[in-house]
Amino acid sequence: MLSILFYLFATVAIFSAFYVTKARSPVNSALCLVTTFICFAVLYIMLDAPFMAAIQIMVYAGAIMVLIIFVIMLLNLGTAIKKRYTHALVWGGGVSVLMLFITNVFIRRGEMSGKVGDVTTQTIHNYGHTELIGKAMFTEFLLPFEIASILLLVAIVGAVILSKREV
Amino acid sequence: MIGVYHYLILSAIIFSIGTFGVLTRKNAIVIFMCIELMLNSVNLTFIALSRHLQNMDGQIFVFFVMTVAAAEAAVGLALMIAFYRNRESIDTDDFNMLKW
Amino acid sequence: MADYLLSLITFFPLLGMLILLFIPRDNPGLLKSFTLGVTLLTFLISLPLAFDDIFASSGAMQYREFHEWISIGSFFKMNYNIGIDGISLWLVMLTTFIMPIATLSTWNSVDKNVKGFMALLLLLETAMLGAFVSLDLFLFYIFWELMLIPMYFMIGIWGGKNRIYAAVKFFIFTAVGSLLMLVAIIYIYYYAVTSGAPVEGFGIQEFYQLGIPSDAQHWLFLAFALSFAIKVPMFPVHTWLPDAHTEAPTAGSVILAAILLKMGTYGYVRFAIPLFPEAMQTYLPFLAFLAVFGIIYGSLVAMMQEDVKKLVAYSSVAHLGFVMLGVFALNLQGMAGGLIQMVNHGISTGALFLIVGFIYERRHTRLISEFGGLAHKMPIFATIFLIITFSSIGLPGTNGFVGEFLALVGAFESGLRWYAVVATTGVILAAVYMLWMFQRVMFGKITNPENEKLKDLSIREIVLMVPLLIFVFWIGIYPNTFLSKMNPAIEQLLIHVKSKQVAVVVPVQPVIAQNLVLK
Amino acid sequence: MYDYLWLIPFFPFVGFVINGLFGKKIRNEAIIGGIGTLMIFLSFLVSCGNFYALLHDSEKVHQQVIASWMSVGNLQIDWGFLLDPLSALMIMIVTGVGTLIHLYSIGYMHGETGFYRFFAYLNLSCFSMLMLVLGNNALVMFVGWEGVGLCSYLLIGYYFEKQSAGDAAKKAFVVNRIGDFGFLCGLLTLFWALGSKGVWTINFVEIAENAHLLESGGVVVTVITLAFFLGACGKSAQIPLFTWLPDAMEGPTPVSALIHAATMVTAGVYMIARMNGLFAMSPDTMMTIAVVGACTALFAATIGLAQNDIKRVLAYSTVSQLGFMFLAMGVGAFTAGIFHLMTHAFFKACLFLGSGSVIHGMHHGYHHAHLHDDPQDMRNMGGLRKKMPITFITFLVSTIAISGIPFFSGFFSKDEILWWAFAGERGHWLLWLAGAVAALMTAFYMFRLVFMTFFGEQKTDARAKDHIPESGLTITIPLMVLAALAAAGGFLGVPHVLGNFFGHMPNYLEHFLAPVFEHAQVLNGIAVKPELAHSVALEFSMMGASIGIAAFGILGAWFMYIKTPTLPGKFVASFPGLWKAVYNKWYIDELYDAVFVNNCKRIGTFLWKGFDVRVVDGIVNGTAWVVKGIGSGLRYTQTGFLHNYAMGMVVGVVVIVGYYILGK
Repeated sequence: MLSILFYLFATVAIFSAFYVTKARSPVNSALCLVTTFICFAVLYIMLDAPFMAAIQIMVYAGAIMVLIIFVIMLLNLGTAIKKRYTHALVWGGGVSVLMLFITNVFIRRGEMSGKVGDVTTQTIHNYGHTELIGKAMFTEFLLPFEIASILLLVAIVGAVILSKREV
Repeated sequence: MIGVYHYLILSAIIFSIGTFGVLTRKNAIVIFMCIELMLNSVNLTFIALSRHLQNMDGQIFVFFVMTVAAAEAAVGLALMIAFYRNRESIDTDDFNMLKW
Repeated sequence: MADYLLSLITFFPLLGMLILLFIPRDNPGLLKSFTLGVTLLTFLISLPLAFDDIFASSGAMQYREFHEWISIGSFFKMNYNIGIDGISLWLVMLTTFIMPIATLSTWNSVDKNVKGFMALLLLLETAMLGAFVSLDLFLFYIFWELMLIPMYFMIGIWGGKNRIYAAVKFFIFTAVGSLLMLVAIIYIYYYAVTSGAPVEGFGIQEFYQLGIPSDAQHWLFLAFALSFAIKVPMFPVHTWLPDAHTEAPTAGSVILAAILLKMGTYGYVRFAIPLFPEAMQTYLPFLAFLAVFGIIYGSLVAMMQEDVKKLVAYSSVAHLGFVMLGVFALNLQGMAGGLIQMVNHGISTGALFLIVGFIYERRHTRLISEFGGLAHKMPIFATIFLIITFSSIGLPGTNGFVGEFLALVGAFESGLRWYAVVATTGVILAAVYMLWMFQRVMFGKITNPENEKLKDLSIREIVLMVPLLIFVFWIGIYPNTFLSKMNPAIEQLLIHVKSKQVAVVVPVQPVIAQNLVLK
Repeated sequence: MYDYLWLIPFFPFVGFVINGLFGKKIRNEAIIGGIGTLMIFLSFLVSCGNFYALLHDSEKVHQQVIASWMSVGNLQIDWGFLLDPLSALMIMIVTGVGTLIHLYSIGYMHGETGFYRFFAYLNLSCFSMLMLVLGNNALVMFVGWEGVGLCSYLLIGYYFEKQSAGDAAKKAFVVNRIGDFGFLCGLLTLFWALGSKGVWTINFVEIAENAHLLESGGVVVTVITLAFFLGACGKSAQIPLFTWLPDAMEGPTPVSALIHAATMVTAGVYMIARMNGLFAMSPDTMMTIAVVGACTALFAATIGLAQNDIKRVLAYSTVSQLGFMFLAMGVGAFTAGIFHLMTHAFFKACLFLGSGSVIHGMHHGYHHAHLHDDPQDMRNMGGLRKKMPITFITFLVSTIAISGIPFFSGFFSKDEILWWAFAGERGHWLLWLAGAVAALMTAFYMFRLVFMTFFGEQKTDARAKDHIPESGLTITIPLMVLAALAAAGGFLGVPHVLGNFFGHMPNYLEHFLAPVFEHAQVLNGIAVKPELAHSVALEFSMMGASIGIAAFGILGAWFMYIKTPTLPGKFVASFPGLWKAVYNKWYIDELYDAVFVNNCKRIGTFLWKGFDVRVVDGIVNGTAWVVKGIGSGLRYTQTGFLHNYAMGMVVGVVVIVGYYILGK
């Protein structure tokens, strides 16, 4: 059952991801990207990470995508002219396939071992995923968390400054 | 049974597709979306390995990646608007001021 | 107090620079007075060194300070390791002595971005002092490179018409040499660590005892020698000097001539020769040839110059030839002569650049043909100029003679007899070019109406020159004040060098005859 | 008394400092001149005291060390003074003649703008000369040696607004420096040569004591002495370095008298005398010195025949007389050389001062008539004996002395030199012949000078003619004193043969100087040839020949310039080429210019423009060009398109990561 679900969503994710790169209209690309994000969210749930799935939907599919689509509409972008063959296509394709090949070799050869923690499926069910994340975030990773907030602040200021007509 | 390998392979495929997009497309927004794809594929790796190793750290990292992605989206899109304002285009063929 | 005296002297100007940054830039008078105050205070703080009798009795490093600074495991270690002996003593004193004079010389000549200039001046002083007192090769290298930057900006921003070319040329020449030196430094350290010698960071005194294999020594010596030769500058890598001097502002020229060039010669004495005594032995004739050739070459070229400052710059090439000849003699007289000639050159040539600066401030030209008959309008100037000219020529009783004579005695006593004879002809040529220039500038009738309006030296300018004049005669008449504190350190250095060199047994009688028969 | 030796140079130095620093403020000529003269006079008094003390002392060598100068290892040099008969005689000459010339200068330099400067320099030159003479080691001597060179530079360039004065000053210093090069080389070789025998010294006394360590007649000694002789050539204006001295006449006349006749130029002679022990050891060097001296005496005398400038005649005469002194040194007649040095100081100083007096008068006349003629040209003079009787008489006395008329000072000294040149162990009849011909010419041109200046009818411009006064007392007193010395000074060194004639009058000078020279002379067998030593007849006949030569010269001058004044013109017309060559000093200056000066300049320009700019900077700039070229080629790879950069980055990552993954 889970296998079927995985293969299903994986296939959808791959195809929609591919279509992101192929669609001539940026709006189509954006919609396919949303599809991919949603598939990923499902995969996160299958990996016992419901909280991550939730923020995947909220942040990516919600906030970021909305922003992108706003920009697309704001700039009123048309569709790209289709080109059958370009150097970029051949090179890009070649490099990507090579990359995939290398990554595959690495994954197959590598050993998935490391320091195994204590967060078993049982623990997640007992405590709840959100609580575990919160605990880790506000104890062990408090400083990075605060720094991330500063990063966001800087991004806000940067975005405002950049999009102002005159500084 | 679906193991961590499956997720990793999926992630590698999506990452390669993202790379392909970045390298082939000329529209800056599409390139930007492809970069989001790549980031997401990495997130998937993190979460898959986090489960595999029964450790929360990977997921926390995903959280930060998302933060960075959000910040990047805000600044990147602002940059694009600023650029569009100057050039009436966001085609990367017009991004050639680095020349010489 | 005494424990940290050397650090205090070295970093006092830097402290001054930091405070200077808080002085508003629209108050050039205050900026200049403050800098003058800092440099004068540095000089005062450094005075106890000059009066310390320990140097007369011991050749070892005094006022040692040692702190661990940077260490990356056991792989890399460098220390804050400073000290001073009779060799560096007078160079440190020369630096602290020249800096107030150089500062005072900027009073009317620098009016653009005064704050920046003063800050660079103070930074430069720290860098120079640091280089003279460093006992850690890496620390030395840091100060050595640090000197480059203020000087580069001084020439590049406050210089004359062709300043950018001169500044870049200066920078590239020196940087090329110092990069080679850096490679050599790293090699020595690597060798020291791998050979298991008891080294403490880059401490040169431990490096002295290393016994680097002689084939490696050759390459390392060449790297060091080239780097220092560029700084000296020795023929044929001297061509940056005339340009740099001509374009630099007066204070820059004075510091460049008086102190920066000494880095090269000091580098030979402190590093190149004692670190690689065997290689030194091999290359000695060649280097001595270059030194002597530089004397003749610099003199002949100086003779034909049309620009006073260029003339003085080329005369520097000749004078430093004497320094190098003395140093390469590798005996007590030669080394002492070389060292005292370094100080002399700092005083005489520094004074000459000040003099050129005086007339440049008044006339905004340095071409000899523009002048003539100045002695009428500027009698005090004429007198001072005359004294400095003769000091530069090396008239007995002035400082120039003592240095040249000792260097020649040294060269004569060592195997460099014929070199010394050829070098002595430089004495004639020096008289030719200096007196010819003096005659064309000062003597004759005033032909250029512009010169009619010239004013004699102001009180400030006289005050500037008097300390230099005092030392011109002091070193000329009673050099023992300086020599006595140099000798022990030189002796110790020579004992080290000689012990490492392959002993050459000199049968006295036949060699005399051989050398004296004209070939 | 010897403890006060340092006062001798000290006083003139004080005078220099006072006049140099405060002279401009003092302004009063009497005070400035007074201080200058007083200082040198005090120095003269101290010299007298020391001289007297030495005369009655059995110990003839006294040293006084003031302080250590340089002390580095085995090189130990002191500021020290040495008093022995030789230096005692010299300080008497320097301070004595110096005092007179200072006195003279007060009158002569009256009204000059740089009056204080002149006296400061004059004092400084006395100081330097005294350092030279009194120094107990070669380096202190060298201080004085260069010091007098400096003063000569300053005093020749006294009228610095004149181009020719500046040129002459520079020439004097540079030519002297060529000599100094020799001195320095000699000094260094000596120091090292003695040092290699275990005696590290340049002290004169120690050099004399240890000279025997060196191989007599060997290469080392010859090299050392030849180098020192080169130094002496420069300072004492011998061939080939004599060209500066005639030009030095650009300086004020008292300067010519003091340093270019009486003191400085004799330094070379003094130096050889001082190191006689060393020089005597090298017969080759001695021969060279004798030949150079004889040639110079002859050569300069020929030029002196044709000059019209009163001071130039005297200048060439000085060169010629210095040649005599060197001839004396070369044949080992050290005493005779020093004797001639002394008498020359008297009569040549008197001659120069006399010529100065004449120039002063002429200048006064021209000034009065607002003319700008050359006051030094003898062709404008004549008949001045009535206008300036004292000057005339003193001048005549000195001329007689220099010409070698019996019982005047020059006769004794010159005759002794010629006798040694002929009869000495190291003499040769050719040397004697050269000396004799030079003496003939000396008598001729000196009397030509006297006749042209003081006799005949006055050829001065009519407007100035009657306004040429006799000079004042400050000028005439030194003249009279010097003339008296020139007349009588010779009796200090009367030869033995004549001494018997004068009732057993001893040769005072020889006795006095014996401790200095005797040792070296005996050791190296320098004496009059034994077969001639007691030949009284020969000595008398030589003396007769001298007198005959002098008389012949004087008569010749009288014949040509008084009896038939048209004769010189005819002579010139019949030998135009020869006359022109002589008049232009045999074109030596032009030769030197062409060979040395211009080539030096050419090499200098070549090295600068050709080597420095082309080669060295060419290499550097060439490197920069190459780098720039490569850079400008490579910049075309930077297309500026975003995906080119992105592609490059990704390819780089793939390649590096791939290498690590697939490579394992």
